[in-house]
Amino acid sequence: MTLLKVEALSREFGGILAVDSLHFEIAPGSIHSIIGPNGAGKTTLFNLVTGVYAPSAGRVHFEGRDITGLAPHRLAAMGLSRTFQNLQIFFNMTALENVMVGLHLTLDRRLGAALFRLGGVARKERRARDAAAELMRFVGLEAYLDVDADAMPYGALKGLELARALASKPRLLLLDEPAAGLNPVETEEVAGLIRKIAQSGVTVVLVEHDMRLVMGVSDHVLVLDYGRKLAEGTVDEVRANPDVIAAYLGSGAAGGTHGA
Amino acid sequence: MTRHFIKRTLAILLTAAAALAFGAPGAPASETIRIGTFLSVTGPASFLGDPELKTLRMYIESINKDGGVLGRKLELVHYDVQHLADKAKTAIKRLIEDDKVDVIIGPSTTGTTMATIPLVERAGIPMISLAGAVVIINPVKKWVFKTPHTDRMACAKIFGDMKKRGFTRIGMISGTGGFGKSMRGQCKGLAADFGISVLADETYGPKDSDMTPQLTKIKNTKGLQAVLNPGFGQGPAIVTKNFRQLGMGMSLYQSHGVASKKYIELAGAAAEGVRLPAAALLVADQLADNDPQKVVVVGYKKAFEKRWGSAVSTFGGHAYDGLQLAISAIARAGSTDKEKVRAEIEKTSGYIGTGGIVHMSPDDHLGLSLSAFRMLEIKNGEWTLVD
Amino acid sequence: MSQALKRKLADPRTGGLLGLAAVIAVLPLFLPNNFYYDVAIGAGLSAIVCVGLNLLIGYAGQISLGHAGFVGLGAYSSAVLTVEFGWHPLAAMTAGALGVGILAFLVARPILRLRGHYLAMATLGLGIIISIVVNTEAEYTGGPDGMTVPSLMFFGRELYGEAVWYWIVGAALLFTVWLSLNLIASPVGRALRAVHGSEPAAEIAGVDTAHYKVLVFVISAVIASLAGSLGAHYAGFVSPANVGFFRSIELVTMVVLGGMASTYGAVVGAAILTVLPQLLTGLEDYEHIAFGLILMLTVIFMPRGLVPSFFTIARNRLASAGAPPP
Amino acid sequence: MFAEFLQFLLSGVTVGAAYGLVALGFSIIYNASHVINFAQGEFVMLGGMSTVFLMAAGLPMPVAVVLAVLVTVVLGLLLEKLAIEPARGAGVVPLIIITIGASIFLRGVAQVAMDREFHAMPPFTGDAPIMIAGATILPQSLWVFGGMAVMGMLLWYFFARARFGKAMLATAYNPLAARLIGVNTRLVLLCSFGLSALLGSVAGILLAPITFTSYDVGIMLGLKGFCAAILGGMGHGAGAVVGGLIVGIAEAMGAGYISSEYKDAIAFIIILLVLFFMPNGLFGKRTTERV
Repeated sequence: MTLLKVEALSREFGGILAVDSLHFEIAPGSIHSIIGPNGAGKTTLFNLVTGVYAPSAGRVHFEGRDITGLAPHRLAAMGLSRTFQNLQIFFNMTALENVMVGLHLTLDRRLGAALFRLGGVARKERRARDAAAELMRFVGLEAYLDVDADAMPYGALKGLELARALASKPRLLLLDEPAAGLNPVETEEVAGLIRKIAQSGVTVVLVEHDMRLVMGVSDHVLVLDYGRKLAEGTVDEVRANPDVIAAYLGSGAAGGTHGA
Repeated sequence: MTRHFIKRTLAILLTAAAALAFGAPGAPASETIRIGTFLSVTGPASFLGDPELKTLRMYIESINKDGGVLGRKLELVHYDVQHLADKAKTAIKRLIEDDKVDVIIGPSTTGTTMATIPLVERAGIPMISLAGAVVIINPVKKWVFKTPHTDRMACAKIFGDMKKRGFTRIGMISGTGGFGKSMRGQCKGLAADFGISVLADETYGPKDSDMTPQLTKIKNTKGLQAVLNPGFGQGPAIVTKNFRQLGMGMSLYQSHGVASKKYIELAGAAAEGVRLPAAALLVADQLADNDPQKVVVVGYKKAFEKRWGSAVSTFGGHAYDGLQLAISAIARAGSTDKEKVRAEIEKTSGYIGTGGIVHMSPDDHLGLSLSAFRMLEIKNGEWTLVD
Repeated sequence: MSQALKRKLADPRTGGLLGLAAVIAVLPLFLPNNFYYDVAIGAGLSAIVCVGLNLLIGYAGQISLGHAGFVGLGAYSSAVLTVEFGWHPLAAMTAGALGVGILAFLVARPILRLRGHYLAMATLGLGIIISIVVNTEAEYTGGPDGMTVPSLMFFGRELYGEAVWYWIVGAALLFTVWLSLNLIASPVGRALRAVHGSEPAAEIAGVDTAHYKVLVFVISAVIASLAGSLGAHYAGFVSPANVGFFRSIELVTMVVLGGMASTYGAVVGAAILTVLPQLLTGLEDYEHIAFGLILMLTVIFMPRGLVPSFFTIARNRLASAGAPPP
Repeated sequence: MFAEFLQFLLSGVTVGAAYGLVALGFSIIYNASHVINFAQGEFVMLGGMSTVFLMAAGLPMPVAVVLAVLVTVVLGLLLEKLAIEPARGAGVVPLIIITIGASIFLRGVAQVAMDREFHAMPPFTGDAPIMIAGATILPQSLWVFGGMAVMGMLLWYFFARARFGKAMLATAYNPLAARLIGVNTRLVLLCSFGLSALLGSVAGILLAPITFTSYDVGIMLGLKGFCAAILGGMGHGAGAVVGGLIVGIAEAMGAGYISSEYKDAIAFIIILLVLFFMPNGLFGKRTTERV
């Protein structure tokens, strides 16, 4: 059974196809990477899958259900989450509150209960705090619990996004350049974290420029170029693929460099 | 600590305000007679409040120079309320409760007057409104008086003149401000009594800058002989200009709402031939020497124009009348006891003011008859008496 | 003082509320006469509207330049339904709030899809349309001159006078602040703040951003409507002057001045901007200049508003005085 | 019937041209800084009022007009330097409040420095109405319309051809990139305020002989100009002009054919409908957010 299935997916911007009739499938329970030169359509693909953009054509299926064009919050309820290439942090909150937003769907969201503080809201909030704090410990941010998000260093914010995404208990987690802007030590930590997440049963798909990270963690790699699928397979298969080598050398971005 | 901060801020602001306010009144001397007023000195009705306040200031100064009233000096307490009912309500509470004034003159507009009447009636303090609408004194309110002619009287005066000239089919274009709206209602209610039918009825907003669409519709209504434009401010001047621009042949009547030189200045040549009802003040120099109002209006006009260097309007005259009514009632009452002063104002009889000769009674808190209005026509850029 | 009690008092929901209640209770000692009561009541009514508006502007990050329209609709519902249709004031008030809620709900979706200045324009337009309707339908509303409103009756007793209304408005304000604080400290409130922080991130965390934007718009409109109804019965009079564009601007300014995303900031902002014009009456012609300057200077030099800036300063002082960091 | 329609149209075009000029002012500042300048209407007021007072001081009209424009431009530059620049980086709401504060301030200054009365200004070339197929138009209306056309053309030339104009466009498109290629974005911001003050004052001076002027004429003109700018698509030059004309004509037609009482509501109803169904205005570009 496939977890995510993308069929003939296309999206154009002003006459240019950023994603061009793309087909691929993601099997559950593994780490997948999507790579490709800048402008290959990786982030656009994420945005199409997670409902940020509506596709120009094609379908997306998640666990056998057609999710094409569904709003992101509906996808979140179905078990799909993601992080963003340009950090999307709630800078008007503390770190812990950021993670608690991720717990939104598991909490009591009735207006009446909220306004009048009925139905054990206070108790449930305390429990949510504990759960969020646990997630922050999981990503190694226990030092930042009550720190305002706008006072946190960049690397910690990357982890914070990860914790928030995990809070919605996804079965599929899309990570958009989780190592971008991190130093090698931090990148190594992220790699460990990704493995840990995958071991806990979450299927991870990542877009990444850092080839060391990609080659180190991926079970399966999909290569995009100009919005189309260039190659697909295990790390070794992709590494040996002449088209991939040509594309990377041609674009001047050899493997192992940091992406922007 | 937050409170401390606010208190400090307020203290600073207060000091700054006091320092900036030139001539802000200091602590009141115990013996002064306190006259409260809350006028439309800024905002769209400022052409009312501005001359009114100037008039009050000027006369209170001169009365004080002459020794005051009952041997006591007068003190003016003023708040600008624009045209806003809410500001008026706050101001009247401040005048009554905080400043503890003895009598109130104002406000300038019908809306602000109507908003404050319930409070004045509850507090029991004489108030002489300077606003136009008939609803202020009809039905009679115990503590409320007014000096300007009512809009209903203006309608009657205008319709009388139309009838005399044989006009029976007219169009109306009214401002949507309080004044225009009220007078429009009064005139439409009164038209039938004069055998006049209103065949076109248009309006314009207080900030409108072009009334040609409305006037075009009036122009295309068949058989109209005259057009009446109740409204104040710059609107009537624009109506007048647009009226001429469209080459409309019928007669144009304005209301007493434009009874200031400003209207002629704004409308320019387009104002030629326009008729309107107004108090004798505008034609002070043209009055017959035996006219009882002549001395009063000429005196006021000269004093105002000398002091402020701008032409008089009837609006300042309303304030003059209000002040005179109040101080003569206080003088007759021999005290500032509110009930006594109120009763004396109500007994005013034969007071000759800028607006006419005032005979008040328990049933009539205005005391002006239709004869107090004069029909004027604009000729060569000047007001001239028609009758 | 025990640590737990200290923490409880530092919590805005208990300590802050107690503080506000204390201010409301003690303030009458410093109010020499009805005029001062009147100003305090005016501040209280504005504060209620601002607490609601702050949920929309401060917490959810949306703007409304038309909220005076909702206040006005509430006020006129109370006025027209009681005077022209003989309704009971409480029924009229409820109907007004309901009507405003429905109106806000209907326009919210298309309006809140907009952002920034487009949203500002749409809400501004809505407010102006409401004020024009109120001005024009003179048959019901009395037009520009306004209309009188009967006193509120409560168990056969007429609620009249500043002293009575001071406590009514004070209680209503406390209640509104309590609701607002509760909401903010709940998952719903966090969702609102998430909408402000980042819509894409809120969505992927499962927050239905459109739903919450509509929700907070409706809540703030209903609060405005109720405050309008209260104000109408207190004043015994409604007029279109307070329904217009300027009043809307004034309300937004109160929120920004006091501090966005701070419930108490909204209260402080409303209080200051209600008291300030009374202090400035001595300035006469210079009142506008002073008011304009104060607006600009506060936003330029204290962009976060008075209350949050104050707390930051206070916290920094404490921290530099050697207290352990939080 | 046609004469009536034509009359409405001519009225609408005159007022609409003025709205268009104000809308252009909104657009220029918006482009350079993404600020909505609520004090735009006050520039209109300052242009008209200054001219009237300078003429009253005895200056001949052409000199008074030039000086009035200069005064307004200087005030516009000061506004940017003293109020907008120190608050750079603030959000949409605080900037809106700052410009509203500025507009109240400028109105207050005009009230004290000049006065609170309405003033007439003589028309540039007489006021004998011109007849066109049964409808009439004042020569001054032609001045307003011509003024808008000339200003529109000059702006177009400025932005399409002049080096500095292109720099302004570049800043609008991407301030960071513009700075990197050597555009002085601070200067661009400053100039955008000067330029819109210029446009506003010209509109105020052209319009004053028709509508009179006073310290508070700017409020409604500002709001309607904002409507026009949004209608045309914020930041779109030709859109602003077209938006202004549409709003003006719709108002005149509405007052003529529907209800003069709801005339002022018409502009705002159009705006709401447009925003509901075309959120980016008539000419605005669809924007997609990058995440």
